[in-house]
Amino acid sequence: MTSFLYYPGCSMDSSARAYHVSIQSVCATLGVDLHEVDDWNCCGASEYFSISLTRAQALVGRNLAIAEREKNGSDTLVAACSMCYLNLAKTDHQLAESPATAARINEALAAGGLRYDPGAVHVRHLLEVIVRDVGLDAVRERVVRPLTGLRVAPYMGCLLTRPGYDGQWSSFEHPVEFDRLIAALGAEVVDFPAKTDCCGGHMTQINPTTGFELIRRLVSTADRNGAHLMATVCPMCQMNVDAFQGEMNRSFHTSYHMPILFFTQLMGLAFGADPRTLGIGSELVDARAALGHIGIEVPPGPASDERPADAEAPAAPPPRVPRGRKGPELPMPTMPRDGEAIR
Amino acid sequence: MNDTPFEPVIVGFTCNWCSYRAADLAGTARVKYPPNIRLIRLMCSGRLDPTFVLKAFAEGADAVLVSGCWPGECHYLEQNIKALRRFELLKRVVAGLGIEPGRLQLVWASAAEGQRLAREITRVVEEVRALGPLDWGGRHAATTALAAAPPDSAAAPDANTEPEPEPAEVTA
Amino acid sequence: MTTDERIGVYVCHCGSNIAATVDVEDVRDWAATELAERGVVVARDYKFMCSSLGQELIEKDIAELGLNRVVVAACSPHLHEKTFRGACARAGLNPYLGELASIREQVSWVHTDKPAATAKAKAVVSGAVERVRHHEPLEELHVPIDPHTLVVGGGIAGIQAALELADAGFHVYLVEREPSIGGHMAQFDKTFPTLDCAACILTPKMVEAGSHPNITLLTWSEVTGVSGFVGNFTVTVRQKARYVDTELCTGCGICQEKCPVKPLDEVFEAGLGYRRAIYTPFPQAVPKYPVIDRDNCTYFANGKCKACEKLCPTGAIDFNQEDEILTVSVGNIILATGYELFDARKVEQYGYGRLANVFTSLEFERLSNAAGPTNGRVVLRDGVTEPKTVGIIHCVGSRDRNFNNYCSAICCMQSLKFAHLVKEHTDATVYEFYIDIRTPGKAYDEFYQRVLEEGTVFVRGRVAEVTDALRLPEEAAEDGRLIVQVEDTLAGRQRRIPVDMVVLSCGLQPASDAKEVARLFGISCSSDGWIIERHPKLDPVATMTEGVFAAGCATGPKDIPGSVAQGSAASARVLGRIQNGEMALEPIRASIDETRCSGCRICNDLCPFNAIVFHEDRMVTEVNAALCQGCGTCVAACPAGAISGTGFSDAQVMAQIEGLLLANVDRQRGGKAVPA
Amino acid sequence: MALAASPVPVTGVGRSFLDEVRTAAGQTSRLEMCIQCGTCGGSCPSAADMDHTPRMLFAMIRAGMREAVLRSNTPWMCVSCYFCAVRCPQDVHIPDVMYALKAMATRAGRYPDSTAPDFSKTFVDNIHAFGRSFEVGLIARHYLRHYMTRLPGVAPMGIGMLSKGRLGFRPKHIRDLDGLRAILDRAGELEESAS
Repeated sequence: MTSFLYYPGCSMDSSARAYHVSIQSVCATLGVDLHEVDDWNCCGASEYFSISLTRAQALVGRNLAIAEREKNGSDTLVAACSMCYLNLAKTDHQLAESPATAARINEALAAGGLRYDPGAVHVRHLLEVIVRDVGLDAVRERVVRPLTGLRVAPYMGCLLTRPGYDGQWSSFEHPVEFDRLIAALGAEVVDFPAKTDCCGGHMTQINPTTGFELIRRLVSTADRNGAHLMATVCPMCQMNVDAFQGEMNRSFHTSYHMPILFFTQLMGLAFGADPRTLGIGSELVDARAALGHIGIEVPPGPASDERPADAEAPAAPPPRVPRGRKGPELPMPTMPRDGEAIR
Repeated sequence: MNDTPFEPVIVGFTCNWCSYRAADLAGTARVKYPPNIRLIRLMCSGRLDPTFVLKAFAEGADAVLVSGCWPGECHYLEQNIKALRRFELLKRVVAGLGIEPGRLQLVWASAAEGQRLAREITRVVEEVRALGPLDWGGRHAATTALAAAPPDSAAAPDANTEPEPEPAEVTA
Repeated sequence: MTTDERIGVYVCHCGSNIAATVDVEDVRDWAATELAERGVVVARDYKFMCSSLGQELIEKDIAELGLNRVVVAACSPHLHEKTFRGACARAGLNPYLGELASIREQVSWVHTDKPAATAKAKAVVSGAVERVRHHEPLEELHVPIDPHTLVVGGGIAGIQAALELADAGFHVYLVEREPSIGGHMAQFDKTFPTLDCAACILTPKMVEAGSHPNITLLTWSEVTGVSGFVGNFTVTVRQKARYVDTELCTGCGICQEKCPVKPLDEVFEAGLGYRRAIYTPFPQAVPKYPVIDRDNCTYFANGKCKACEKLCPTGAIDFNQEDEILTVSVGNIILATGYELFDARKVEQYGYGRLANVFTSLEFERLSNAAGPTNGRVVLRDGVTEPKTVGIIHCVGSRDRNFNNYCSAICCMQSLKFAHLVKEHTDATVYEFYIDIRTPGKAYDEFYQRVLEEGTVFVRGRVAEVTDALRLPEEAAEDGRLIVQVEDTLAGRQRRIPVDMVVLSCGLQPASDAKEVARLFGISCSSDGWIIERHPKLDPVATMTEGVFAAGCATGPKDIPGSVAQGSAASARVLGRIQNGEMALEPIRASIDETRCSGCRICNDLCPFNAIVFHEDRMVTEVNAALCQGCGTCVAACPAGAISGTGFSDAQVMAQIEGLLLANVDRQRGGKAVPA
Repeated sequence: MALAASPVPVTGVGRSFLDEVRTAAGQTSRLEMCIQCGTCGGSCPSAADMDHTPRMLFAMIRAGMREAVLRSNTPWMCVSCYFCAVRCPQDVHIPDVMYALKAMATRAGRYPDSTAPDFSKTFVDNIHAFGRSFEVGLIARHYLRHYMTRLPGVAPMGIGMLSKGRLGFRPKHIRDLDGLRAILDRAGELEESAS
């Protein structure tokens, strides 16, 4: 039983309840114990930093301080929402970077009887913990119902790999970790160039036209590349792509139907959990038909307008010429294998 | 000069091939650093005789900065490593004499690192300013001792009593 | 206290370089009064001490006032030490009885507060005065110069250096790691700005170098060891087994035609074409003899094949050859180890290695080269389609804190050349995506003008990404093409420009083993990995180590003219040495007073130059002055104080410490002096 | 515009606008290092909707065009996806600069369109009230104020969310609200005294 400090974030008991329950289910299966930080507060999302830097840092600082106070054994603070993860990690980084700022924030925290030593807790995202600490082998071992035949667009979103303070991801632009996890579940990972593009965050609220355009780019790319559904690691991304897909379709006169599920929901399915215990069915863009492809039945719900999976073939990967073969094609440059450093 | 704030005097030993040239480079590039440091040029950090440091403290330096080429970049192949060994020992001796560790510092700087050397000097000066003047009981004793005995005999406890000792094994 | 030293102190204004921050007159007067008892008999200041008038001032005083020590407070000894030693010598004073105190680089240029700077200048002068009191007259050491020279690296810079020396009648060992000399230039098609064909101007030089009686060509070879010092280096070279007897081989090339294995040629063809397991990198290779690459040869893999051996008309194939270790003696060394291309896979947003039709600059050189894998056809990765639109991206891996901070100097011109070549080979529209166009060379900007006239489209903006992901519905038409997303900074708008081919103008970086090479030859590299010149402006081809020179891209990105000029410059420096037959070295050496040596042998293991020898018979240690480099480590280590280092003796350093800390002044005062 | 009324004020007098922005961004933004290469504007997913690209905005900041900068919608269009930050060859912390500019514009009450500032404000008010964000309250208040017309459009979504139990009607409170408020107020004071 590996144990971590856990910061759920506000959406977990409302819009992202499905994420919450599936995380519980998956962590139970994997033997990961998430110890919820006591009396945590909102991370400020992207709003508070645009009102007041110091207060925003203090707001996040309170959570860090409480986490530090509660840490025993593990100093890892796990967040499952990319926004929460970034705000926690970024604030910790900023405090560590500038002693002056740290002093100021601690002065503020003192007003609430708290203090935080920069670097005291190590903020990480749930996905990274599962990929690194739990490990893909452990995940594979627990797969009882491989998602064979399910074509998944791995959507990591922007905030998870960027700015990437501890360089924990293989890349800012095209990280491979999420793909590997989904592949480990037996699903087929479609080429998804928009993997780390932005879902628009609060744009659906403050400037819908922009927000819808960003959502359209994601959904259309996933659709064009033949995905049955998208997998996400962030409540904000899920909310935008799922809840606003209808409004987006209306504003562009399109008819995309691209379900988006939390990666923990897919893991739960692969681990053989009952779809309902994973919150499946609570998405507005119905995923059941997509899951139907691989014989996963999710009882009752509205009928789906899922188009046949083979409507569009996945985009062809760039032509690769096997070494030593002669022919008109020019060979592709060799790419580094896992762990191989590029000088 | 009690009315004026404390300005430490720091003696810096530099290597002719790297840190002294770094200092030149800092000058050519007009990089600024506090005037509290006064540099001495040696051919190599390996030339640093422990008595030089003791002498500096004895004659009123508030701190001593030793600088040489980065390990592996020594103009004389590996002499800076030997200097490093000797420095490890020296730190203990100096501590034994009741001088704060912060007053004896080692900085590697290649000939290209004028900016960096200036930054490091500034840092050291600030740290020593915080430490205040070197109030060293042993200063007088040392002065007379150094005056009496020939400088080299004071160098006797040397890091290289064994052919290739690890810093850890080195004991006076 | 009295003293028989008669010291003159000369404080330089250096125009306003020193005088602006240091009160020169004050320093002069302070030295004249406060240091009078330390032997200072005269202190003067002058606008430019290094001027002939300034030097005459010193010479005059030496003659008239009978000075026997001189302190000049001016710039760094690395600049003018020689100058003032000259002045002393002319006045009949041993040059080593002078001392140059740096109050410019280490005082006036780095400090702003005038009183503080002036005080420090006084301390520095005081230190120099105390030090100079302990100076001793020294004679320069003279070492003979072995007329043979080692040139490392067979690119254009190395070839040029070797030819200059050889033509002057001196013997050169030219060592090249690859099977042939020629370097990167041999891979190019055209050279900017004149567009001469690279092969046409390079091959004659290669042939000349290969056949020159004064040049020993050691290709497929690497330097493995260097010992000794200027004038007298001993270098070991590992000549890798060619498995071809160069005595018998005629270079007919049948073996290459018949070899069944066709591995990817990652070096010469930049991974764009194939060679054989037995190969010469290119037809004009010098020497003409092929090499067998063990890793790909079927025979070495499973003992079968031997096609080359069977078909070689002269029986030159010899699978039993082994690496040879050669030892050569040389007086000087020229490093022309060149550069490596920045690995574009690191800039992921440009998709190199992921997107088929993204090419590196070196790949494009091979594409457009008539002797290249496509016979000069500029085509997409499919090998047939001609691009209709080509985007050339500048500054890939350069001027970027994520990769290399520096400007790679050649990329702008290289990119302009590519634009021209694309137009020459195809009807494509060409885009140049640049941050700044830098064309500071003869006829370079004119070339820029020409490319403008040819209708190349210039977009000022560093490309954000190259993608095959379509975004806007109207891009559907562009399916299968690449989209270059960039802010057109002059229009202030983000643009997505569809192209068929992207060429990345990759920057230059030091060879991956640059640091090891530097260590091997006892020189230093900048943090970037480029070799540090003795002086970036005034001594660009010398290194800090006597007898080791550097030319071409080894010291930083350069174009061909620059590399050639440096090759010649380096050889000119070497020729001067050889002509003199000997050179004078600083007499900074360690010497052992046998009467004080206890024979403890502590020093014996400290010397990396094996200059310290122990005489079992007399149980004493001795220093070989010729081998000693004067680092002084043994001096510091000797528990008996038997070893003394000329120029940096304990007495000198101790005295300088006292002076710097004004203990000298205090003593006569009987109190702590405040220099102000 | 009349030639006389140049939009670019004479700078170099006193503390420059650039310094102001740098301070507001927490001093570590490296904004002064911008070489105007446009990597940010090229990478930005919402650049098309910005009235100035980030790069151009930085040039305007240097030019001291305070009014134009604070009125610009650029910072408000920033989705803080950090593409610009990780690609910037000069390692300028661009999203932090955008946050700072938003705060400055809000304080100066310059930005004409109140939608975004209001959203942030409402969000922050909720935090002060409950210690957690309160989606229903937030969205409801926001739509009523700014998107009456959008309501029919989003109705199905809202209903969907409710029927799927994805919207909580009662806001969650944290226990130590007083402590949180004390911290935020103190932080506010410190920020005032700093700027």
